[in-house]
Amino acid sequence: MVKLAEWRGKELFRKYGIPLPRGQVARTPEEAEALARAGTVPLPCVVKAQVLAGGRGKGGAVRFANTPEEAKTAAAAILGLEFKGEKVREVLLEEKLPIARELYLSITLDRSLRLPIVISSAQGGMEIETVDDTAIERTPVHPFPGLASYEKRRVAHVLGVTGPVAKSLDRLLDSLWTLFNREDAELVEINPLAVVGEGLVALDAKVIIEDDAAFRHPEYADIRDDRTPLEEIAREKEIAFVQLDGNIGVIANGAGLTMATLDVLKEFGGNPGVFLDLGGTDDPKKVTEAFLLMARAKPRAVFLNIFGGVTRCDTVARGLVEAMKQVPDAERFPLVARIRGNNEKEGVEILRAAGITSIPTLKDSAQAVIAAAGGAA
Amino acid sequence: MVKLAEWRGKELFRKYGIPLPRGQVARTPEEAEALARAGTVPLPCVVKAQVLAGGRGKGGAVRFANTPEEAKTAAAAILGLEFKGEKVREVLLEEKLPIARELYLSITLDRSLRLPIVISSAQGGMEIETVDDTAIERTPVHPFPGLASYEKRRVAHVLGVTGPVAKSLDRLLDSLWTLFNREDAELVEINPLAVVGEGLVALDAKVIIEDDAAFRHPEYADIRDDRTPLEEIAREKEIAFVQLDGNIGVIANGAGLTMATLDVLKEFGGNPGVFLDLGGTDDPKKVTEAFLLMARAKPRAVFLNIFGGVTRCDTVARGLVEAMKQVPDAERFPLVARIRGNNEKEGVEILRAAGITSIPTLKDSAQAVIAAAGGAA
Amino acid sequence: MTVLVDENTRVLVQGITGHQGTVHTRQMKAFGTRVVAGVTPGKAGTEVEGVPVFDTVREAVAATQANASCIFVPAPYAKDALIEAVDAGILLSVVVTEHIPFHDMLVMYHYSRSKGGRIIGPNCPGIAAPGKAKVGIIPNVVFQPGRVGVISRSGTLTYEIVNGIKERGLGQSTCIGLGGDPVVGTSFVDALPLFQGDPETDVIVLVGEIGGTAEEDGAEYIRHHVTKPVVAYIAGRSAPPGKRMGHAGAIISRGRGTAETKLAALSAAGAKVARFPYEIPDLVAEIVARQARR
Amino acid sequence: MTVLVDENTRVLVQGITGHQGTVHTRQMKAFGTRVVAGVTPGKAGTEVEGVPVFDTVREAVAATQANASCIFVPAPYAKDALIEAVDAGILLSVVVTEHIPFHDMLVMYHYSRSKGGRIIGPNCPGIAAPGKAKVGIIPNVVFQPGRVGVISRSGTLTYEIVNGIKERGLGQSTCIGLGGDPVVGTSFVDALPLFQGDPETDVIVLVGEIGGTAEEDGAEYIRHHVTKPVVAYIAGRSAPPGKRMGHAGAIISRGRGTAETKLAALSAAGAKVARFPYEIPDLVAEIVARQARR
Repeated sequence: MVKLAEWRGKELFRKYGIPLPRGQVARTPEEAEALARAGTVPLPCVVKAQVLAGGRGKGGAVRFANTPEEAKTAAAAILGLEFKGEKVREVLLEEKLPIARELYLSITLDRSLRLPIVISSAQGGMEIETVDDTAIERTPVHPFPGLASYEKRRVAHVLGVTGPVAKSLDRLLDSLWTLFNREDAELVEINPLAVVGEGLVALDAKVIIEDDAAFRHPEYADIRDDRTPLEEIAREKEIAFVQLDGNIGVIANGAGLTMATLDVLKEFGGNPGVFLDLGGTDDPKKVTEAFLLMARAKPRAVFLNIFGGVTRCDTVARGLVEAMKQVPDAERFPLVARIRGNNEKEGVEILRAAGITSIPTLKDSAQAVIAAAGGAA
Repeated sequence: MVKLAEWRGKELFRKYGIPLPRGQVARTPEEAEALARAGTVPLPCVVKAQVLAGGRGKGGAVRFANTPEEAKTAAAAILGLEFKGEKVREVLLEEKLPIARELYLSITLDRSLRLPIVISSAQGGMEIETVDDTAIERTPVHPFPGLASYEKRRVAHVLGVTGPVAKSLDRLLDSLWTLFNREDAELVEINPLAVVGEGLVALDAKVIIEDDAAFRHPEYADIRDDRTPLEEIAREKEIAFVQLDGNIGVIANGAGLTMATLDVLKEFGGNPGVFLDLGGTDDPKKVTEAFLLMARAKPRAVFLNIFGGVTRCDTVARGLVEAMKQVPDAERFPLVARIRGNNEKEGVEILRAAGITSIPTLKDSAQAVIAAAGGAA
Repeated sequence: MTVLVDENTRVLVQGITGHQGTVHTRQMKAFGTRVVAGVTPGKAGTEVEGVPVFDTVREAVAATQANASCIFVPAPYAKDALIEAVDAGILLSVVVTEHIPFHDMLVMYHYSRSKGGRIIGPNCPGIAAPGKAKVGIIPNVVFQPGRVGVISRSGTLTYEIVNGIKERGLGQSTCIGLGGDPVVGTSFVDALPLFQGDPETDVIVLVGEIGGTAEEDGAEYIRHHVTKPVVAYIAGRSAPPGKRMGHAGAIISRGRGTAETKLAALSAAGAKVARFPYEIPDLVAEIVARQARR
Repeated sequence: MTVLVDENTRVLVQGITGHQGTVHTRQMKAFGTRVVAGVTPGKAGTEVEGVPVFDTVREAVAATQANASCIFVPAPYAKDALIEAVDAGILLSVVVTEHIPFHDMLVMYHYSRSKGGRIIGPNCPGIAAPGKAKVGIIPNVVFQPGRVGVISRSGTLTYEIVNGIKERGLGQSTCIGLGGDPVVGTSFVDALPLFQGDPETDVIVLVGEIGGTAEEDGAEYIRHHVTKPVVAYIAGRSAPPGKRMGHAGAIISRGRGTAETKLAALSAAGAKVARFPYEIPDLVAEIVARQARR
């Protein structure tokens, strides 16, 4: 999933006509000062760390400035931060507006209804999970007719806005709906959405674009998620690879089987450290690459759990044997294998020839790998 | 219905990215010459009368020019024309392109299917009615998913285009589909759609916007249909009013009843000259206005055929009596009335008091008005 | 239920506080219809003709179990009103509003249909079953209960014809005015099976107009599926050709759509064809007399 | 038909000339499925695994009366392929393709549904009824005919579990792999009634995963409507919380969506809950043995 930083989300908002405070991004304290001095960002202004994590206000990642010098100081303080593991590389400076009320508004997907859903609450400005459920309205929207006026009236009612503010909301909802669809968003969220005078202004912007729609959005190709270097390499090779805290590497095929394997390991006291989902690959080269990647994560032991369906057991075995030859000494690890299903016999034979025994049951093989990694925790 | 002149349709085409020849409108021969001389319109060029009627080619309303002088001469010849009752006020000058093939493409509504329909034929450049039915493909498109790729492939197949021309068609169809929907078109037609090199170019443009969508399209408010001056006044007053060749004026309420009245008159040898549909009006002032308008069309006799439903007979009668007082002597006409339905008794009584007898049956009243107009033809 | 509405129809009026909405709420009630709710945003809590008004259709349905809607809201807002009705689970909507852009109606029709709903109209007089219920604006005075079913594309002409049937001493089972717009929610082909299957209808009167091919499509349906006698009339035989929808329109109708093609198709399908509206009651009466002899 | 497919299912393969399309056409045929046609634009007239290839679904259906489609076309074109299938009157489509944007799938789902169609998937292994037909990619070897119905959100894990049931000496009536995408055409709630109503199914196995609330919704359905015994397993108990869909996602799931809430809901609904996949065959066997004694 592609999470856009606030300033980038706001660029999209601007494109779709959603009203914003006047503001600009700065990457150095000097830049921040210059923006304030030139009036590009009117004073007093807010200086906000451009990180993806929430809770910036409490975390000291949002500051205020009344003068260009204060803008510089604030930017300098924030640009040095490492906020919840994220290094702050940009700050967003925005005019401070006279806020009458703070509202909450978002559009996301309701999987059960299979419909986009507008979520609204008159209690904006805080994390929506902390708002009482009765104060939150969920308005599903059918994609064929699109957002209907009666649905917009319902949102206006919930937000308690009338007159010109309601008119502003009407336009804003149309914009947000269009953005949600055209940009293949998983989530568009405005929190807080501020009532300022007779209009509405989006004080924050949270936009998440769906990964699967990347082919339609080359403009987001440069955005990296919070991945480890190995995870980044895996992504480039199209291997699902996640690093956890434990010491057992798990290679399986299919998300469900991978998760089930982790469940079994945990249950017997094992501690999975990396999991790698081969997916439906049939390509020995891919298998080899996956193994080498696993080796670089330096697990204490590796558990290979494959059920051959589309994937053939012999192909996986061949890739594995090839990979084992290439793993440098420093990265060697004990390996426990369980390969079942399509071409199982051939696969087991290939492994045996390379000195690896395939243990047929999940229970036994899981216990074997836990032992190999130094025993249950 | 709002019919756009070719140049205006092409402005829309440009907005939606449909490829066009380079060209420009001229309103005087001098302007045409200047455009050609400046190279705004490359030479050789085509000079086309901007009228709504078809058959311009055969009618001398399309000419060619190789030099700026020829452009001036051509424009002068065409700007003087009265083409099928329309005065030519503008010519469109366009570069002459090397045409490989001429195709036909349009989108309109299929009432029976209740779907927009893409009509395509490889035999473009002539009136589509003259093309053999087997050479015409009709592709209905559902508005929810919109124009699907497989539908576009079907059109490409029918038009016999492949490779880069098919790619150009793909984009063009998307544009045309978007235009059809966003502009509330009844019809978008490109005939001919020319294959030029490896692309497609719209040589003509016919766009009709739906009247009922006028509230969404103030930009077309200035376009007048081919109405008579009285029809234009009627339109402003929101009275359905059509002038025909005959001498009997018909005032009825509702399109169906109006048509049925004309049918009966014709059947008995009458000759309707104006018909005026009061619609569902309940307002004596409107009735008066309608009568005065009818008087200005100078019918030999007028037949008032009202069935009161939503409309009340007494209201209509009151409006009528009021109107009769206001009609100047020169415009007086004999009147035959038939009013039935809602508040019939009161209406008949009001007419009787004003010296007008209501004849209850359609047959008798129709024959009476024919006699009043001088007898059957 | 016989044809779409009956004593159990609970009508909601969208746009009830407007002039038309109010007038016809009164008329529908006078007809004996159970008008249970009205909707006008911002007018919740008021009453019109003794009918409670709500802000939203959802609230109205929850409070009154309305199961049919009569829509009077102006054209620019009609699409939204229909979507709101459909989303609230109302499966029968009579759209009286005229001048709705057909692009809007395409969305209304296909959305409603995808949810199993039915639209009558737009730009239509609606539906009435004498002695049971009326949803729409057909004048009450033209009806009396009976066994003649009427399906019409016209407005006033329908009233005239229904009235003629009454004056001939016959009554109507149900009368539907389909509306004359380019896209209608219910066409002849959709309405005919309802009357064919209705045990309370003995004869069907079909009133068409020139333009489109709904009558030809209806004739095709009659030929294959309708066993009850049909009396048909087409208005506009003498109308000028008028302004057609460009060349492309002609390509779709493929030479159909004139009074002649319609009358020929209906006649070939076995319908009795009336040349004038006032002939309809006589043709119906003849058929009824013949049915009585059997 | 028992559950969606049987001997009369005539399968069309969209994207048949691709690697996956070709491989699985062979496998489906080997399973005994009547694969009657393939579609790849521009490849009409060729054959794949003895199956004739057409340019369009409409032509394929006209020539072969195909009534189910298996879609392998790449994600950017999958929406179009499904619309083409629906427009050609195909009411059951198994979408194997992965990585289809959910915005596309929303259109696919609602359009298909509006036409009375059903989608299985996307990103799913499909459906198989041993001895009858398979539409999708579940390996043939894991099946044997029997009376256990399997509904699963997983891929490979499903194969493993189905295989385990076979190795325990039991067989399957029908197995559906629903796919794990955010929007699926057929969810547990949609599939459960089919198995409940299927005379050939005695026990239902439900295999879920963390994320979303499909299992909770399924549990709710089981509680009210399913009388057959259900064995349930949820994968992902120990998975890290992972990347959620922002705060708004949490608001929709309202505290549901974890392995715990799913297991609790299923257990409360009366399902036997397996802690490990390999426990499923044992639980099923116990139930079958008990049923046999009755």
